[in-house]
Amino acid sequence: MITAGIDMGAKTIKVVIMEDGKKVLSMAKDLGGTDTRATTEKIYADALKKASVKMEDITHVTSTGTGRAAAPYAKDNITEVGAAAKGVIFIYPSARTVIDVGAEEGKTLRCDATGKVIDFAVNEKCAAGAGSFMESMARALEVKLEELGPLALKSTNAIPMNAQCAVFAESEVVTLVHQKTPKQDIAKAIHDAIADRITSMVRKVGFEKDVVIIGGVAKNPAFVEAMKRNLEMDMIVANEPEFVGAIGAAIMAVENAGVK
Amino acid sequence: MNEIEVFREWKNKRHEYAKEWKKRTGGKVMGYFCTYVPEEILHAAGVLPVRILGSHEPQNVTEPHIFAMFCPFCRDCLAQGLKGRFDYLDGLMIAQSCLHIRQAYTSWIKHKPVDFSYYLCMPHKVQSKRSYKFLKGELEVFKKAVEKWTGKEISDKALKHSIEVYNENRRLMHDLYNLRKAPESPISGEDVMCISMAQQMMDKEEHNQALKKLLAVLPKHKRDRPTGTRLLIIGSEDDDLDFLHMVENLNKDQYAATFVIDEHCTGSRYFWNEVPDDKDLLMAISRRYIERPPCPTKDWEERKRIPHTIKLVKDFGVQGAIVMQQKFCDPHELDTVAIRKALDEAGIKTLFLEFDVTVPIGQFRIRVEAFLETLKQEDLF
Amino acid sequence: MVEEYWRWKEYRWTSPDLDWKKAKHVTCGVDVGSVSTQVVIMGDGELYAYSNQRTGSSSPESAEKGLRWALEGTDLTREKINYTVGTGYGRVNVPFANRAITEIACHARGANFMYGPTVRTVLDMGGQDCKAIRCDEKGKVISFLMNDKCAAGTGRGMEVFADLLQVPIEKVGDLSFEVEQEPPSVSSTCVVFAKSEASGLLRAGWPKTKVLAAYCSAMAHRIFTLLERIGVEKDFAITGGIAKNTGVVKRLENELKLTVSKPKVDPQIAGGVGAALFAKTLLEKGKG
Amino acid sequence: MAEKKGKYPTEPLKCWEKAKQIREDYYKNYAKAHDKGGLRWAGGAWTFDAIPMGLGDDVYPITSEPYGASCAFNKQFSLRCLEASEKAGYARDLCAYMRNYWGSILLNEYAFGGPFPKPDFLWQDHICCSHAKWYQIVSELEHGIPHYSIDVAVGPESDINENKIEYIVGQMHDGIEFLEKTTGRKYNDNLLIKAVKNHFRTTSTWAKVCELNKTVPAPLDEKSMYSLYVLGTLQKASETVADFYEELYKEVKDRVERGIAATPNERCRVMSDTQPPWGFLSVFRYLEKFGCVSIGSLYSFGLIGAWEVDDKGEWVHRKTPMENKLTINDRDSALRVYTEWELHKPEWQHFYSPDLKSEMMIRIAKQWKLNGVMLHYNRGCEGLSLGIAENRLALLEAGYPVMVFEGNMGDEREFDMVRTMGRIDAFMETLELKKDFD
Repeated sequence: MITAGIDMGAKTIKVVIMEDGKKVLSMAKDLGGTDTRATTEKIYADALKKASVKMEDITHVTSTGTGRAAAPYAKDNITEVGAAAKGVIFIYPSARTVIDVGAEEGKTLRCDATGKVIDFAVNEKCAAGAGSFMESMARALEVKLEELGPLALKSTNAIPMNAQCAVFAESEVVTLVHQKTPKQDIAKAIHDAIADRITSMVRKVGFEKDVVIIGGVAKNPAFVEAMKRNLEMDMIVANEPEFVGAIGAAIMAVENAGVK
Repeated sequence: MNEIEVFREWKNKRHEYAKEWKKRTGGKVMGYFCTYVPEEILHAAGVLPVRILGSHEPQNVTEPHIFAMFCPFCRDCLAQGLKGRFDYLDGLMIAQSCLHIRQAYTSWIKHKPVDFSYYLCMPHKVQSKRSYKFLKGELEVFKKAVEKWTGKEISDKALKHSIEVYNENRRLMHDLYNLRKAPESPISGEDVMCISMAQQMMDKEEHNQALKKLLAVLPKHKRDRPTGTRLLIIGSEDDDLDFLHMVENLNKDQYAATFVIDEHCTGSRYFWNEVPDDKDLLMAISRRYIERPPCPTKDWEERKRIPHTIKLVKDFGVQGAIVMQQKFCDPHELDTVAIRKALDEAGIKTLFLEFDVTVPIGQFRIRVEAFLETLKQEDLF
Repeated sequence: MVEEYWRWKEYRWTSPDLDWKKAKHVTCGVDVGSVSTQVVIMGDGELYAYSNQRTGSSSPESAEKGLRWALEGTDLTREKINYTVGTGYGRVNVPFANRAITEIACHARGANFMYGPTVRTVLDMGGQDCKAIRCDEKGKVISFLMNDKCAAGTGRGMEVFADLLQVPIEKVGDLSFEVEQEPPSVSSTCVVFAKSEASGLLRAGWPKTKVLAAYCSAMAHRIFTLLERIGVEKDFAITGGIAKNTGVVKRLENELKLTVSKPKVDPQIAGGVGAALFAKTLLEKGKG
Repeated sequence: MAEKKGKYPTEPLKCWEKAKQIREDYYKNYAKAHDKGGLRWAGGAWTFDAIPMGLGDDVYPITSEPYGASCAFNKQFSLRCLEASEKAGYARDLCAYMRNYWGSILLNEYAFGGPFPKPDFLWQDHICCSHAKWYQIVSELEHGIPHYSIDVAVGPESDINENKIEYIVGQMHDGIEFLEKTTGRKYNDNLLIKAVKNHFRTTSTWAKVCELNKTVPAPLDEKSMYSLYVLGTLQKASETVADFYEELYKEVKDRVERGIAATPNERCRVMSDTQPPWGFLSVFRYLEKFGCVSIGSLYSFGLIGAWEVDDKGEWVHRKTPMENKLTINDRDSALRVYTEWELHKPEWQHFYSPDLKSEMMIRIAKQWKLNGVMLHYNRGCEGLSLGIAENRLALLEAGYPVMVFEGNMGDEREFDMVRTMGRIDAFMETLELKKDFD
């Protein structure tokens, strides 16, 4: 059975095509933009092409992500939390704790061997613990987003930064810049601030090995470093971390196809 | 100035000091929250009371224990406990005041148990004549508990002595504060804060000796910068030296300013009044804590903080007030409006600032400089 | 490189009819804000030239760049400037400044010059923060209030938003009025959550203009509540970049039930103007 | 809306209208008190409301928490109230009931129409930091109304001793002097005795009603319980409320006997905690789509209900002093028994330690047969959110899945419906529940 999972993220949209919920046939993603429906249709077609399957070959489509209700093709949907757990367990059966930091939301969950969620937490009404925080910080520092992490790794100084608000924290950065603080130290301060936020959330849910990091921010080495330092343990950075949710949805689609 | 630096040292090395004290005396150390704790009784039992104050380090360990809407100070305190900074404590106690700090205490003893923990039911309605007898009764129970813990009785002689030591300490602090009334204060607010922080975490007799040394030289001491605008700092628990340092070290030609007095529990409120004479020692102690300058949680139905504050303003020649408050500190949020109104009516302009574990110095600096400009803008017009 | 919709136009200006050589005092005000930098040059307290550009990550350079640009094409040279006052976030890092004064004092003074001595309340919407200032007929600050905690309702917030909707920042205001009727304002106070809320609305098929209207009124309302706390006394002036955003200003006027004084010159330079005027006063008082 | 598929019969409560009527009269009587030469007073839902009753039968109270909640139901009005308080300089993170209430005074608008009826005196108790201070400020806003508050923060029920009781009783005696002085009326001890007895009936009977919810399927869901328990927060010591609860008890008992359910598709039982976001009770309706019913909470059971542990170790309604044959024959005995009774109030225990609350919550979870718990981290009430994070840990340790959602009971700006629903979806997934209908 061929199924598809669509992850309607806050910033990017990902599509995964799978066979029997066991083999990934293709993955595609793009920025959601303002007309998300059109974009999704484009990405979907793209994924089908990569997998060289036809629209009618797809038995069932399940969506997930912030905009999951508005996903085209999808017959039903699953929450980001559920999808993340399913996706991670598929790729890393030994995973018990998942840390998911996307563009506008930080999430963490604990699950059992079957991918059943035991407990979870989502960051509250401030985005300081999310990817977009990094973006605005990168802009304030005038470095490219992808340079921010490597830059931070160069620093060994800890500057306390009180990151209550993504945009407001910019003025703290600006102040540091004006005090002629080395950019790499500021970059590190930024990562420590986010890592502290996420760590707090992880501690709240509790964590056990193996810990897997997914979501766009997982690609940031400095963030991962800070997390390892905070939790005093090693953790797995999922490869293709952004697609885990879509994979979870595609697996869910197999189960759901059975129901209907 | 060395006579001041010793206090800074004690404050910086608070943990080393306590551990060393234990070795030296073989006594027990009691960590405590809130300045309503009747330290005289602990001192008489040969116990060293050490107040838990802020570390001002970002942390990520309290989220599972305290809901984020409670003040940063209580979370900062708990974090130090959970991180094991105070592992040398034999006991931990709190005197009933605000809900926020209470959680630091309850979560601490739950997850980092100590031999002896105690919740002292300090009455809230200190304005009721009934509170004296009630507190005395609570103190009797407390005294027994401490005796049971330490295994020895607290004699009246010992208690009298401790009361005298604490009263002397309070008198010396007043002598220190009085020097700040001079047109040119010989000491900065930052240094005074170091002294009162040390005061709350070390042996009072030792603190008294150091204070006497300081008071011997301080009157003749001349600071390297003018006192400038005379400021009052009033509000929540405050041990943020970085902030005081920033304010007192701005460009001295334009923004010279000095904190000449404070109204918060890490400063004047801690030592302001003495234990009165009374044959009934526990009643005497009860009277001292009931009649001290109140914490907002206990300042009702009448507002007694206001006349007290206005008197401080007059006595210390205050020209402007910085009203600081720990973020989410409800008790102070319930006083701020009335306090600012009263100060305004007394012709004192106020600047309100909300404190977190660390303060965004850059943003606060603009506010403070602008505030000082509003007090002295003559040369610009 | 994707287009940066938040990027507003940088520009400079020289007075067509003022001759600095006739001026007794040539003074300069440099406002190095967190987002933008203005350099204003005045002759005896009259505008001669100014530049307005984005602040770089080094304030000394931004200040230098701004000065060079302000002088560009004029026969004035920096040696001829008698006194310079720096203001804004980077005020202490202006290499050629004789003194630094906060932007709060400078905006009040600048507004007094640009909008007249009848101004009693000034709202300065800067990049990172929002200040409500009460002042007297001389432009002397009586009291002020700044937004805390979060940046919703700051110029920066608006930039982030323009970017999300891919609408040039200058067009935000006008576009926000292209709606049949005023939509409910976005409820979220956090800029970033307002962003996700907006993406949601877009997904739900709202036209950009409607989303803009919702955001502008949300921002106007936040500013309104800030002003309420300090109390608005007429005349009321707005300085800073946001003053150009009619989408916010008109809605704010509706909430306040009064009209905002219209500036004679670009409201974004108020801080620099105030600084240059203080420079003049300080010279006259022999403080130079 | 599609038909609920459910296996249980359901029917509306008969005494529903009566409950509504009592509430309406309550607010009307307060507003009109002066017309009949009566008196008006204001205080909290926990205040000793039996005491002012000794001033006469024409003395009408308004309790502030339920009033603040009433404001919250009307989102536009509430927003205006909240902003009025902020304009006056009061911080946004203070008690949301308090800010609605102050706003109502500042705007001089009564949530039930007309100008805000100014009370003649303020009668409050104090255990949460905001209690007495709330009325200190009300007194300031109303230009100096006489204010008296009683400190009840003397420790948990396990530590009750003579010294503690005397402290409170002493304040009560002083309070009665205050009442006589402020109103110029002679105090009537018989009215006091009658009132405290009603108080015992009300609080004990409400607990009996809650006990019935141990039944599967639950005869009541929490959403409806709110509209019933509120009467206890208005005037526990009134005959009307005491009688109504006895009538309510009979009806709910009958529902249990006939197997009438609140939620026809009940498959999953949860409890909540702290006051709900009043403007968004639809959250509970949303749960029902999953066959999930909230059968109550320590809040709805224990805010006014009086409880005790019986010899079988079960949590049951507290036997009244009358049943226990305690003598209540004069002012002092009335005040003493009243004080002791109140010191056992479940919602007063956690002020001294979260463990005491966790223990009670786990009791409820066990005895009311719960599958999970939904904790409302309530930004609007620091008193009831006190120690809630520790409660969460304890419940998880006891093996109950817990969902946390942040919000505010009386400030809609701090509650995000969409995000909360999203969270519920995820929680329901973990409980392996699918929607029965949309």
